[in-house]
Amino acid sequence: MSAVNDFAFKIATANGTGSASANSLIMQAIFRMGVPVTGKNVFPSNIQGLPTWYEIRVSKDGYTGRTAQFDLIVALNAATYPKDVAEARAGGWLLHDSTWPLDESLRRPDVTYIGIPLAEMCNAMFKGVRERILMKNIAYAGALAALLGIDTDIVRALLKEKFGKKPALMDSNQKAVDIGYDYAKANFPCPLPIHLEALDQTKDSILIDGNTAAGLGCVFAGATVGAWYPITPSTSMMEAFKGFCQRFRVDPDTKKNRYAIIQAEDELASIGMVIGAGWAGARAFTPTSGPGISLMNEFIGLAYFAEVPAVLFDVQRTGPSTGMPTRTQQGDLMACAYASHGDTRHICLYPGDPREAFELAVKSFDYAERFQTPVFVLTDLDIGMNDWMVPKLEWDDAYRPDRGKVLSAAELETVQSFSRYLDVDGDGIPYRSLPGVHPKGAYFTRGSGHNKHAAYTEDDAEYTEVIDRIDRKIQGAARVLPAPIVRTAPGARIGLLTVGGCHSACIEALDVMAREGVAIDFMRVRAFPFHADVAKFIDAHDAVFVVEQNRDGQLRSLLTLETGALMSKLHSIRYYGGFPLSAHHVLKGLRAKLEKAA
Amino acid sequence: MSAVNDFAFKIATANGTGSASANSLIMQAIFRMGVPVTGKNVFPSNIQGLPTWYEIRVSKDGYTGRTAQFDLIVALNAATYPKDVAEARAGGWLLHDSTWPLDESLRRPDVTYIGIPLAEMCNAMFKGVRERILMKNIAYAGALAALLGIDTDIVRALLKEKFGKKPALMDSNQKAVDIGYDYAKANFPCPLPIHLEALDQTKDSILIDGNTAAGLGCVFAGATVGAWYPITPSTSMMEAFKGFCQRFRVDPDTKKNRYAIIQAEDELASIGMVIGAGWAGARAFTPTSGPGISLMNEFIGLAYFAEVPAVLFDVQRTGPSTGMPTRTQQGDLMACAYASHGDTRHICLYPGDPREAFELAVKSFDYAERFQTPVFVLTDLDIGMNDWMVPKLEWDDAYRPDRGKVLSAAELETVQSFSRYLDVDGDGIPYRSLPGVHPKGAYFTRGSGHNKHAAYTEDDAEYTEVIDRIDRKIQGAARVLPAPIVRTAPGARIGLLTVGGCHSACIEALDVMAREGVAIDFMRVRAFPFHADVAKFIDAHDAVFVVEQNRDGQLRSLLTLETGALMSKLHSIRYYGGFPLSAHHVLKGLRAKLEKAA
Amino acid sequence: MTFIPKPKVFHPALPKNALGLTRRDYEGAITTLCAGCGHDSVTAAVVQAFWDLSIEPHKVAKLSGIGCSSKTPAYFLRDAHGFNGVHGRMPALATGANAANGDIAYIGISGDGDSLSIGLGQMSHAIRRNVNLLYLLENNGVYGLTKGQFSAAADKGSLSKKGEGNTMEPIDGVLLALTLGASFVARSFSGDKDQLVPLLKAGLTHRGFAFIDIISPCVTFNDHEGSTKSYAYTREKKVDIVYADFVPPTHAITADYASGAVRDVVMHDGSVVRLHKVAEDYDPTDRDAAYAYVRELQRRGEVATGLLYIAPTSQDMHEQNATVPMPLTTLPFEQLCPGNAELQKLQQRFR
Amino acid sequence: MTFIPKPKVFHPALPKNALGLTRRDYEGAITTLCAGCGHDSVTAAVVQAFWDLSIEPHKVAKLSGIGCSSKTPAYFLRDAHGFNGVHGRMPALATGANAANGDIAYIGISGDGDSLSIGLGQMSHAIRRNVNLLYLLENNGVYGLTKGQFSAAADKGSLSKKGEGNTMEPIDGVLLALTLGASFVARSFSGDKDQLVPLLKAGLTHRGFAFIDIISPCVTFNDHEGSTKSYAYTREKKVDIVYADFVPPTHAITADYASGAVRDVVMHDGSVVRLHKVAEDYDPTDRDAAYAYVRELQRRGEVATGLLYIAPTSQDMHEQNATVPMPLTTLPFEQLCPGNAELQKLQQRFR
Ligand SMILES: Cc1ncc(C[n+]2csc(CCOP(=O)(O)OP(=O)(O)O)c2C)c(N)n1
Ligand SMILES: Cc1ncc(C[n+]2csc(CCOP(=O)(O)OP(=O)(O)O)c2C)c(N)n1
Ligand code: SF4
Ligand code: SF4
Ligand SMILES: [Mg+2]
Ligand SMILES: [Mg+2]
Repeated sequence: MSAVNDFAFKIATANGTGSASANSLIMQAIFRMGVPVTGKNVFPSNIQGLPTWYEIRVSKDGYTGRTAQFDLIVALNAATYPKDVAEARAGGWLLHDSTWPLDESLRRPDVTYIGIPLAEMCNAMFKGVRERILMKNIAYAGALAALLGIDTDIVRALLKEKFGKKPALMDSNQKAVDIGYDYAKANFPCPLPIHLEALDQTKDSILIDGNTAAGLGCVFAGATVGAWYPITPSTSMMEAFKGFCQRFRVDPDTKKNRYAIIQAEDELASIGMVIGAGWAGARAFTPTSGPGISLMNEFIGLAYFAEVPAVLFDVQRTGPSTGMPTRTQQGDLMACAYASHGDTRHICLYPGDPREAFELAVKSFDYAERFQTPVFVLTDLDIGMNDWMVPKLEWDDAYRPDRGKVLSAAELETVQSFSRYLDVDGDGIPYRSLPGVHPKGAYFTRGSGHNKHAAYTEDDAEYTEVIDRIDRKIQGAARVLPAPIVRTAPGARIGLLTVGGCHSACIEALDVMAREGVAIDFMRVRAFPFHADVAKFIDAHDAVFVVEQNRDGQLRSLLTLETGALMSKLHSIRYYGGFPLSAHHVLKGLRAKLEKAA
Repeated sequence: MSAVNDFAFKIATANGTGSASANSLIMQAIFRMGVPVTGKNVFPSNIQGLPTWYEIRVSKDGYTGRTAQFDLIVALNAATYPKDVAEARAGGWLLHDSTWPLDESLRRPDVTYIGIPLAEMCNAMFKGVRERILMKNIAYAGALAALLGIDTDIVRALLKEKFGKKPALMDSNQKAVDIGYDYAKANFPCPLPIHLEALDQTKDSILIDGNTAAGLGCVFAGATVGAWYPITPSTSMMEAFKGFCQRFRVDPDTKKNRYAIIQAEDELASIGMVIGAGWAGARAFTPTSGPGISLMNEFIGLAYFAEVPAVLFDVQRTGPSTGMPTRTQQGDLMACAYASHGDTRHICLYPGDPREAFELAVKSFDYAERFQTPVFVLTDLDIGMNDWMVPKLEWDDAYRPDRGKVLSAAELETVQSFSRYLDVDGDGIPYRSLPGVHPKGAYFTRGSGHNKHAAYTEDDAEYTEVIDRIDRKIQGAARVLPAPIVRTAPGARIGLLTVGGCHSACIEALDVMAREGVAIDFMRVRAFPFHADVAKFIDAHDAVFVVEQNRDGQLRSLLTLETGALMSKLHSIRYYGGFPLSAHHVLKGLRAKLEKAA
Repeated sequence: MTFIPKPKVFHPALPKNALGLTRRDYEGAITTLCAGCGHDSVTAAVVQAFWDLSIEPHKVAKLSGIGCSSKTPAYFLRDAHGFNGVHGRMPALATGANAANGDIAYIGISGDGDSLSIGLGQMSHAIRRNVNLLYLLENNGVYGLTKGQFSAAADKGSLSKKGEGNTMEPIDGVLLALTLGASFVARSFSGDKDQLVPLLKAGLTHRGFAFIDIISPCVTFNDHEGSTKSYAYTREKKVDIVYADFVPPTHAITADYASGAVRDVVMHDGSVVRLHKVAEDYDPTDRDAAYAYVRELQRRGEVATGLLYIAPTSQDMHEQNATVPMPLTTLPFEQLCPGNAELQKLQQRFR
Repeated sequence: MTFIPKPKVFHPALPKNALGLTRRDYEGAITTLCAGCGHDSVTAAVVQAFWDLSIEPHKVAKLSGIGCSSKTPAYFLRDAHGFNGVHGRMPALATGANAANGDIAYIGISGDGDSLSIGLGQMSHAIRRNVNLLYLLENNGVYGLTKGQFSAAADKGSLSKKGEGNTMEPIDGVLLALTLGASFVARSFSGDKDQLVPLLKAGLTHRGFAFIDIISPCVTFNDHEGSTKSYAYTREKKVDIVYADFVPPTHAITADYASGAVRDVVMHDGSVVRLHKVAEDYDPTDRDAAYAYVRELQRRGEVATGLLYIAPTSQDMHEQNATVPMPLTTLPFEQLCPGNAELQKLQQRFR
């Protein structure tokens, strides 16, 4: 880091002050310059006035993981000055609002201070408390444009796109940008050694967050019923779904909606609605987070045992309990895989970035209907709410939903008898019928003991037959679910296994290790139950590092239980403090373990 | 089996017809003859009119496991004749009501039929539909007394104890017994080859079910708040607690109650009440079953993270979902051990019989308060609702509750500052304070991120410090929790590991194996996280059979995850059809695995 | 419950409805409830109502929670899909199913434990959404299936079988539904089929949430003296406020009753619910008057029954959500998926 | 929130209550809510009420669910134990705590999302049990903390910040509480401290569940035009029905008001709630009249406020359960454990 197109900076403000628009303006401008960029928003669980940070990493090599080292700190929140000043790397820069003098104790000899009188300039230029606060935050964007060499034409164009229809707003924003820009230009050597130069590396990419992408995936998959209860960090997924539906799913003639979104009274209700809709034949889903999953436990068991399709998105946050709602974690891997009392095992999908969130959102409905069971899509706050640079989304217009074994009226008409839970094809997957279609399709769905004909039973053999078949069915899904992503290093005897959004930090760490001469193979699992390749990967290596973001090594537990691997072969590297994983954590873990082994 | 004081019989009736009293009359009479006896009630999930079986096993060797083979079937329910007739062993007997002719198809050449015109005799003797039905069922008890050589004096004494104050009832019951008895005596060779002879093996024992024993344990432990929502098979536990409280906990002067039982509106509320009461300083508990555990998931995580004592009894039934509410299973081992989203791990206790249910009920409160965390006591329908013969309960009057680290007003007065979540003693267990005691004890309990001073935090280091300490705390409990029960066989290279009520069937099976020359060591775990001896036991054996009553080998999973044992060393023997485990299942499993190995 | 077509015994004598079906065609499995259980009478009334209305059995979805009452959907309409969900959560299942496919009739069956304790939130919010669903609360004042604990519907002072008195205020489904703005609120008694069947028919025809609280005694655990949900007590205290007839759209309405005592409410499909007002001046379209009247009778220890309130106008969940008129389940994929061209266009936004 | 005794700055000027404490002693941490949030005004009123009543701060337990409103217990009574539970489930925590120790004052704080959506069942059943708890529903018509979705308290037709209209009937906490037989029901407005403080004091003194619905605008998400929970709308539509004074037991009651307009309600501890009836003929001890009156005003688009109903007699949970008068937490073990002799005697039953 710390060079052209390879550095990181962090902006410290308070939430609810308009800094969010300034930050995304900067991000987007860099992206349009063709330079790979990622942003991580670190925000509090409240609405207004508490410390918020936005971290922007520029990486010509395309590393998207969080970095733990910042070349430049934009310290605009006096409440966090000490912390922020401490976080600048030695030799780095600190931009602050010089309207007020900076306390001497905050001066570091190894950091260059860039004081810009943002408030003073904005107070002179703008009227009204609210506008002054907002514009102060736009002004620092202008200063950064000068300091980092951001293309001002792009900034202007972005403002135009955003405020094109509101010339007054356009005007004051542009003014604010300009005063920041001009002041920096006039008073500091611009650009700094860390700066941008246009590249051509982003034209096939987009900047998108996982909740938006997953919501879009639900639209493309043909999901028609979405039930939800608001919970951070999943809320924006339903908002995205709604927005896309309003764009794509309103009958042009009648203005009627080809979708139903129900804000439920709680998560027990939202999952119930999804199961009811799935039973009736719709593709239905609910986005939630950990506490919601806990509340859904009873209903999840019903859907598993009664074999009703349902899709659940768990945008994980830091647990347990309410935990830290605005921090990320991968803490629900076990809770989802074996959710509900009694013997259960659920299909889980683990997108690694927003693009995969889109793709696996689509697939989740195929799996839910094909296997007639709840399917969990586990992302997390980092994937769900942060903007990631990913290749543009593609859609195959030949795609048709896999509705699984649903009997049509015509088919029902011809069958001699219909037994809902009979393993006709030997794959553990029975045939189902939908209400209202045909009298021959009628059966009684229940979470109580039932036999293969869907009749109530308390008979051990009949019960066991059904529950064993369900187990076969879910185990069989492993063959169909997305295979793991693998990157091999020539001659590697050790492997690294990870899940979800950890890959960016892992790949970066593995590159460092490779440069140091340590070859490590990489695998990222994308689904549970695990693909056969996962066990093979573990077998093929002398040691496997399991990297994940939870305290208890939940991926490692799942791997142990489901691949039969010896636990002691699986070396756990965990970070679970709530920030997105960074290569630094992975390297630290790898080095510690490798040293110990040596 | 099939000899004096060593046989089994099964009584098939419909529920709600009074057969329950007849069956317990028979059980108790045999018990009072000094002969070891166990009863298993197999009843439907409805109130009246559906098939019910009562299985009585007499075993001079004291085997209490369910048997799968019946010497005598008392077939009084025409609806289940075919099934019942098929279940008599070759050479066995079948008692039926000869008021109506038995269909020829129900005749087996290898079974001796004992027809007694129960209905006819009772219709002649009694008036009124209800009385006739009830007395018919008492009459078969009389017939059995004759056929099996049950001491009629004891029967008379029992009726007297029960109906002493209602002479009319006493009289008709005695009459019904007599007609059954007399008819059998007059028409069949009495007693049958399978019969009873008085012994002296029960005088230090009692016949008790686990729910009664656990309810009693809560009284003795000093629990004052019980919150619950009715659910089979846990309901009778709160009924027992209530009954004992009415006997032992009413202030003799004021008639006021020294306990509070709250029938909650659902399980989310009942666990909330328990946590609220525990927070306020009471010993509080809730009995429930699988669906209740699922619903409690969110609150369980709160109690874990906020460190509030709570005791949950999970009387397990067949899952998943509603499953078979009147059938037994050990299906919630995983669901309890890791209940709730996020990283959690909970103390679980696994009583093996009603006596242990009493003892561990008491201990559960000590652990909950000592470790400031939810504690699960997992029994099941078999332990909870069936009458087991166990040694009499003993109570040490020197026992005083372990309230853990609770600061009194005097202590708080002297401390300079109180930090709720500080690891003062290095054991991971912080000090707590109760509301209303002292201003210095005030702190804010929350399930959101908090630091060791109980202040809200979103800081990774502060959060991590707390969550790591909690992990140490729970892991540390393993040293204190009840050690496993072990029975060694000289020279054994293989071991059998089990949990809960499986031991009776396992011990019986191991005795058979021993007679066949196969020495197998036995261990029954009684708590999670596991005692260090558990890992040692696994290490010390070439192979370990894990016997449990669920589909997915949940105990085996827990052992794998928590002892680091190689899964392939743990050979799973499972029965999960809903009946109590029998030695037959264990033997079948052992033989199959041993053969395969050979 | 697999469909193995029974050889249909032909009963030429049995009357047929407009679809040519007999009452038998609307039956289900044989009940496993206690002999005399009120819930079985409700089942019989349900069979009658569907038959009367000539609704195709397989065009019905029947849902329930857990409890003796919740078992009853197995005992009617064997040709309809049934869903016996989890305790207290039927409303969510019904809401989701209805959102997916509003073209079939929905009947939800619940108990007082299922609805007023564990399910209070879900029932209340389904009322609020005005989900198009006939909701029967088979109210016996106890938890039947778990053997006789008081439910939240138990009246203050009502005695349990063991003789303990209930100390808490009851939750009254009718008052609650009125308070929540339900669009159709009725109360009846399992022992009065004449009153119940027309109410069921009106409820099935109503577009929106039709709530019927049916006092349905539990003979095993709550039919003793001292219980306020026993057959005897209910027979004595029941007061018919409004008596309903149901007139299908095709039938002409003839004025058989003295005007003033009769009021016709026209349903969305043109059928008519004809209300005979037993209590004078009772206006079943006045929510507040209904509430006050029910309370007044309660204070006298009486139980008001009949179609107590019907909203003159109300929008069901689909109307509120402005969903397309056909079931969402029938929309072709092309109408749901925007396709790649749109996707590419959209992505300008993310650059 | 560790207790590190702050050097108490001595403000000789600050008035003291009977315990010699100033209002400062009843404060808590600094709020993190938005500037102008209604909830902060409620917090200020709570501080005032406790101070006025001279309740020892550490003899209070303050509980809440999850939401902006539910954060507020951190902002008052720093010397009291606080419990910020899980979303919608504060009533169960409070019920259990109260069962264990009824000797301290309980205040529960909730939001309209917390109480009327996810927590509807728990709140309703706590009302039914008449748990001795002052329950504040800080009602802003939206989910503040999750950024502005409609709550179940949103009025039909009320507009969201984005301009969407709410289509569903609101759940009105006051009407619900009355229907459930709550023993104390009030409504107020965060902007009217004069009305609110006496209500809080009356509620704290009431033995049983004291429900106060407090309209408490969300300046960030629901204070715009078209919202029926904004400051402006509430100020315009608020109608004071009953205005309460709180007279502690030690103060003599002097008749300052014209008789007829004033009514005194004597609490269990001898204190008096003096009600000034703004609306003539309003009888705050008549549950049905209260309901009817609130509805009547609603139909006129007005919001009735004040102490709308107080049950002349009612038994709280402890009285209903006949628990001993001292906290269960204080009973010596000897009074709880029967001992071995009793155990051996008992076991005859199992032979
Ligand atoms: C989550 C859960 N908790 C508890 C139960 C046990 N349970 C089954 S039915 C029932 C009560 C039924 O009462 P009600 O709804 O009044 O029906 P009734 O049997 O009286 O008709 C209960 C508590 C359950 N099935 N699920
Ligand atoms: C189980 C669960 N679901 C969802 C959430 C997310 N959540 C936090 S606060 C809140 C709503 C708060 O609304 P309200 O109670 O009205 O409080 P306000 O913020 O408006 O004061 C929600 C849905 C949660 N914390 N827990
Ligand atoms: S227990 Fe009661 S409710 Fe249940 S079937 Fe029997 S009579 Fe009906
Ligand atoms: S978002 Fe609304 S409710 Fe929350 S603190 Fe801000 S103003 Fe108050
Ligand atoms: Mg009931
Ligand atoms: Mg709110």
